Amino acid sequence: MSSLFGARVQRVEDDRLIRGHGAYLDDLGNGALAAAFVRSPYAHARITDIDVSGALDVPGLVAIYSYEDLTGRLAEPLPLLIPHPTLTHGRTPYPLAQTEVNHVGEAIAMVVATDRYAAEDAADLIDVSYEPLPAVVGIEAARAADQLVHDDVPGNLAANSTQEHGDTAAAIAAAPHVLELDLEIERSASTPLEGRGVLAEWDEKAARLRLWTSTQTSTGVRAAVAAKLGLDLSQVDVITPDVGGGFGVKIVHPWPEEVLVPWAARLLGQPVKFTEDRREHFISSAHERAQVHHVTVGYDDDGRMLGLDVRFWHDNGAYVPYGIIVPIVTSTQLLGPYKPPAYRVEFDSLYTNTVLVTPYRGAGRPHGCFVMERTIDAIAAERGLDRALVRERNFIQPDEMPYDHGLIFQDGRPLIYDSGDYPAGLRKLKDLVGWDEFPAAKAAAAAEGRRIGIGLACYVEGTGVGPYEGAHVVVETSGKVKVATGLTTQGQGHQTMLAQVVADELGVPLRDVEVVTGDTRRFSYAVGTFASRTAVMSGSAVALAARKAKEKALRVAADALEVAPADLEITDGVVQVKGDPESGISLGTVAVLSNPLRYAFDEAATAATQFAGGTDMSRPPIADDDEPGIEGRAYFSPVRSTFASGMHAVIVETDPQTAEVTILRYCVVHDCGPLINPRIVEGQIHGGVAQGVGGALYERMAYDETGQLVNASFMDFLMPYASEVPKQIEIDHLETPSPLNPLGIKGVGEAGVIPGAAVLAAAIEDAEGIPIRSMPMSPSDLFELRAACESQAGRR
Amino acid sequence: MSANQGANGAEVHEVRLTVNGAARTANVPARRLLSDCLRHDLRLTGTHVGCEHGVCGACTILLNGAPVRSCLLLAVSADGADITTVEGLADPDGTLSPVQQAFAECHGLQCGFCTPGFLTTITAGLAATPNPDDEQARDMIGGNLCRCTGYQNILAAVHRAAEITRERAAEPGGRS
Amino acid sequence: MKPSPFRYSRPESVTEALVLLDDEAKVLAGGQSLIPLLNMRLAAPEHLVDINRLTELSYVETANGAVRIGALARHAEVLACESAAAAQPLLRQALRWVAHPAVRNRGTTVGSLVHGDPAGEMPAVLALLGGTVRVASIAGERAIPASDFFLGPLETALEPGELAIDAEFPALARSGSGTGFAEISRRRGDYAVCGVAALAWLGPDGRVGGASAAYLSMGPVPVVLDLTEAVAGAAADAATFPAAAGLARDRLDPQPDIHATASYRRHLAGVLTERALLAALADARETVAA
Amino acid sequence: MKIGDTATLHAPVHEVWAALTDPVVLAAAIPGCQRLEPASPGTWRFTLAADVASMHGTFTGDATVTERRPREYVTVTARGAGGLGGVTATVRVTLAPGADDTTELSYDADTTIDGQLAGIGRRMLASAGMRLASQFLTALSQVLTRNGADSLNPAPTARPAPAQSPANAPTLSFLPGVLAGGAAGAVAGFVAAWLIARRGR
Repeated sequence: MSSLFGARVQRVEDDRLIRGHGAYLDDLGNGALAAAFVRSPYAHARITDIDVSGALDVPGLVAIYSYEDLTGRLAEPLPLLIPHPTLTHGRTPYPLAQTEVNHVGEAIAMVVATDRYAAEDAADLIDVSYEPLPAVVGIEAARAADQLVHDDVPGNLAANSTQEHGDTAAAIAAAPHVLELDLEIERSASTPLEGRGVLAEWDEKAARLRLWTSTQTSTGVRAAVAAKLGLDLSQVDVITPDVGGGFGVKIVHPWPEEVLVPWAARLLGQPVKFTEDRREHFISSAHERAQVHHVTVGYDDDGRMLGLDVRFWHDNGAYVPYGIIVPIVTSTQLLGPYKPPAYRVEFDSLYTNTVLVTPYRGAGRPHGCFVMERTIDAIAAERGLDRALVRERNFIQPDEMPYDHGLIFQDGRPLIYDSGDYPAGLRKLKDLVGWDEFPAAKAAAAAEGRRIGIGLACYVEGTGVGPYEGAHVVVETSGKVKVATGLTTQGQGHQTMLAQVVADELGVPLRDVEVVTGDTRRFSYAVGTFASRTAVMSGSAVALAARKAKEKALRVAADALEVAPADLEITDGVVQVKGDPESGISLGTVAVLSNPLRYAFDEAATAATQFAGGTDMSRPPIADDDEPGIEGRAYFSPVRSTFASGMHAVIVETDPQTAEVTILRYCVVHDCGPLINPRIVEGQIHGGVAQGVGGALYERMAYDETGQLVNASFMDFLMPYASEVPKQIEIDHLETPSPLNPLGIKGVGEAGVIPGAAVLAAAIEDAEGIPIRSMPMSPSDLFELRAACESQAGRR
Repeated sequence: MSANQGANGAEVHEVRLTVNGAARTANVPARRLLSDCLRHDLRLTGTHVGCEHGVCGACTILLNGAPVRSCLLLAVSADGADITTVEGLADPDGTLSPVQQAFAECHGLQCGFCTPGFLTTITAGLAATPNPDDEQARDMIGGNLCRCTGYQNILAAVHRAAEITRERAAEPGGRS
Repeated sequence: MKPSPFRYSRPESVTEALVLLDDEAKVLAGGQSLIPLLNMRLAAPEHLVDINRLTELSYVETANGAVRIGALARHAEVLACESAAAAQPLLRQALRWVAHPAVRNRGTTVGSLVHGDPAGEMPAVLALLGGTVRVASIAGERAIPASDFFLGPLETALEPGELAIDAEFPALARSGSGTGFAEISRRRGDYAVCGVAALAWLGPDGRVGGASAAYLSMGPVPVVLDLTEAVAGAAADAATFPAAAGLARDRLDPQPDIHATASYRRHLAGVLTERALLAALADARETVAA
Repeated sequence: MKIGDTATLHAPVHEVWAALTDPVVLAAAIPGCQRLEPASPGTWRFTLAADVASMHGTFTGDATVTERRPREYVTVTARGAGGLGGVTATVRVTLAPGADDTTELSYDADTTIDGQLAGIGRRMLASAGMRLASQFLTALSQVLTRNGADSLNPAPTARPAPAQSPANAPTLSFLPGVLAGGAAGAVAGFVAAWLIARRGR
């Protein structure tokens, strides 16, 4: 269609960042006071005393706050961001613990000092007395409910939720074959390289708060902080600086620190900054993934599912500020590209005395994909059928789109897939990985004493959830185009991607377009960056806003050139009669003409002043229904989500002696509709795959029975290095446009991570011949699994 | 290094460094990490702090030409050293270094937080191994964590940087 | 994660350092193990004596049948030292497994001995080779043999007030003997889940004369096993050494942690014993051939 | 904010009362006291150097006796203000005879604080206030056990005021504590000032 949409252009963000000129949160506010926190060393305890006397002599100490200092709405629990009818027992933390702590790392006191060193010195000397309470750790303990996390939450049950489409029990009862599986996924976490951070400045004279925060939603933080501090929205500016990765954890808001830091800055009359350190990030932000599932599936001789029942238990940690979005997404997105005629899903969301659980890239989908794909593989194994064939037989077909699952999705709207071609995707993937040739390769390897295996996993991802995003596009008299959208960016290349859309729509060079995100001073209506939604939501919004600006530009230019707007086009920043480059006037000049002036500020502006002539004296300079300037403001609010899809195949080798797993090939076929910038799309997939591999083979949150996180460092929480990721990630694209937005696009941000655990489990299972029912899988785990299988086989 | 009492009662040491070719002085307590000294005392915030226990590599700088973790070094201990940070990689005229240019060309960064550590590490790595094979390239970046890119494009950038270095050397009057 | 305050000294000579080393002092050399502990406030010494100015201790010398490594020699310098590698190839074989280049550029080999982590490579190498650590205090000097040096996890025989001056790694008797190193870590550069340093030699008949091995992460200190009874008389080019593996599994009693069960560790000890032995014997055969 | 504490002083009640009503003793024993002099009957004017954590300032104000019964109790209301904010405190000091010629002293204070000091956190203020009160009591106790004020160096600006009853002065000695213990923060200023003064010795 046009030159920039679909082009592999270099990112406009990079020049600054590779020169070391980025401005991340801790790069700002030099000289601000520093905050540090006293955090609970116990998973569950009553606070009996806080003695700060030991800290008083610390040089540089400015203030110490505990719960009793909090007033007004700050003394109330933090908001429950996403209420749900089944979330009957939602509990959220106080900014500083009131009388009880419910996980190691919960904030109890805030220290403000002249620098972080001094703040930590003082925090170390604050003596908190505790009455330890029994800790509830793990889903089993939460279900048993011998001990309660919250006294007023019976059974530790935050929510019990059920959805059903069809009569599942009857379908399973009538099915010729039935399988039951227990499937488990352990905890991991987003762990961006930059932790959380917030800097606040209170301007007493202007009565205005300026807040910089490393967030995925500046507008969300703004609303929450204004409410908590009793300020009007117009008194609060929230600016998102460069953000060193988010992956979900920074969508939660307000974090306790996000309200406490501005509150203290106002009290103290000085800027205050909190920069989270790595240990704090492990024990005081959020985790995800831990779920236990029981599957009952009925199917026919050909492996076609007839009824699928999934019962699962979700460990939501100590609090649920983000509601029960993760298990809701699991329960709905588990279905992937498949269409069991009857489906019932029920989950319990359970409190434990561990760090809270909120969405991490994939947000419930990796677990759902693991459950569904393990189930399909189990059906294929039981029937002796090819795993790809069983998938094909259960696929929703392209001619069945839009496909209504008869369920309610995470946005409260019907779960209806808009488009997708799963059989075509599978064909591409089988070709890419050499699926049909693999058995021969496997046999040849076996002859050499090597164990190799292949796995396959498919997923569908609802992307671009509402409610809306908006954008503002303005053409300056220099011809430069300034674009603002309210959601935030954490490295996804939004400035480039959105500039490509706008440059194409307006017909201007990419270098003339500048995009700002996440600054409430520039655009104050927005939702945030999550659920792979930026391209769909803000991409559509900037396109619509640019179209409005273009329409205006053509109208103004048409007046000046005395032709019809329909006869004009904009090429390389010049408005011209179609096919006649000589006729053109620059977009900058059009911007001058669009704004009737009394005062000239430069030569170009003279053309728009009142004695410049050429105006129709019978009409007012600005028509009744018009405005000055070449601007467009637009909002995009889709009726429901659009559904991207994809499938991964992986070939692994397992070491017969050491049980180490080596990835030999990693293949991806992905469908996110038309690609705006294939380079960025592939980068998103690469990063997702690496996180998927990390989650499948390396990362876990190791809690002991007392609720201590024993691997709260990068030494023991094993994020992959380059040496641990696939040597090459082979990618093929399918582009099935969405009918739900003006560009036909679907999101891609989370896709790469979703099938990681599922596809690696499948490949290891294929290599080893041992059912894999739990992930992640370390070499030690695999070794023990082998031993267990051998001893079981020995008993038989 | 000379020491005296600071405002907060802690002993303050004068530390003289050459940073990106310029002589710099900072007065810091003994416990000030070099990473904090560079970032907050010298206001060179390009060096990032990702873990403060030496695992992530985001804070990697060149100390007398060799990559080291600036979070595992006391500023006082570095007194007298020659330091290169990410801000010092480009030519004085603003021309990107081969590694920087390769990162831009290859989409070797996303959020950019870990990037300075990679850039310094690879700069030193290519000086030692100008034409790395895949395995050497992987080893070169093996101690740096990135959560965004999956390393694919960073590895591509290592090779591309080696290529740019060769191209520039081949230019008439080309630089090394 | 910022260090607690401490008193800081930076001596310009060993003599000055010894005078400064009071009972509260901790020595800072490379700092690659110490500073993470300071940052996490798991260690908070009252006094830090920074020996990075003692360039007189940055030597790597090969003489008198040993490689002598000064307290300020960085891992990277030892790794790059050709004469050291020639005299005792195990040094280079093991140093490649020490963390990552940026850490090796600063961390010191003697420092990793003094840190005494049973998961560290260099303590196992010193233990296997029967090396010694020379330490000094204002009272005088003493040489501590490896067998007496490592007392427990992160605990060595170094007394308060003592400074490790250097470590001596005996050279390999080049004719008919060889070394090998094998390790498995979760990620490349991590501390070992299990690691084995092996020394093997050929008998006059060209068959295996004997072998010994030191184990990482298999006990509170590096564990050295004499494997001779399990390998003596075997063909030098044998493909497997199941008896040696079995001996290792029988004798070792590892502990579980979050990365590995005890039984997996014990199993790996057997597997890696064979791998390290094979490498050591290949090395030994090469020296004979040469 | 309310704070309070008790202490046993090793002197009989009448000696404690006397010491508490001796401005020379008080001025010397109150940490950070720069000035303590009569303003009008029943009212004293004071200046206290205040230094709370990294905040520095001076408080000037008046203390007025609102209730008293010699050798039993005294209640004083004090107001102080300075660059760090303002403090209002009501302090009641009660004496009772203890065993072996000792005196049980207790104090209760209720304080409100505004200004910058109010922003530093009430636990810090209370803790600092109680510590200052404790320091005062320790100093007083030393005077009493040495049987006289000679062992303390009189503050240079403290002036005896024989013409009026100094009975409100003892309460003033708790003002820092009170303030520190008080509602939000002004007290802390006093507290910190004392800390500094103490360090300076």
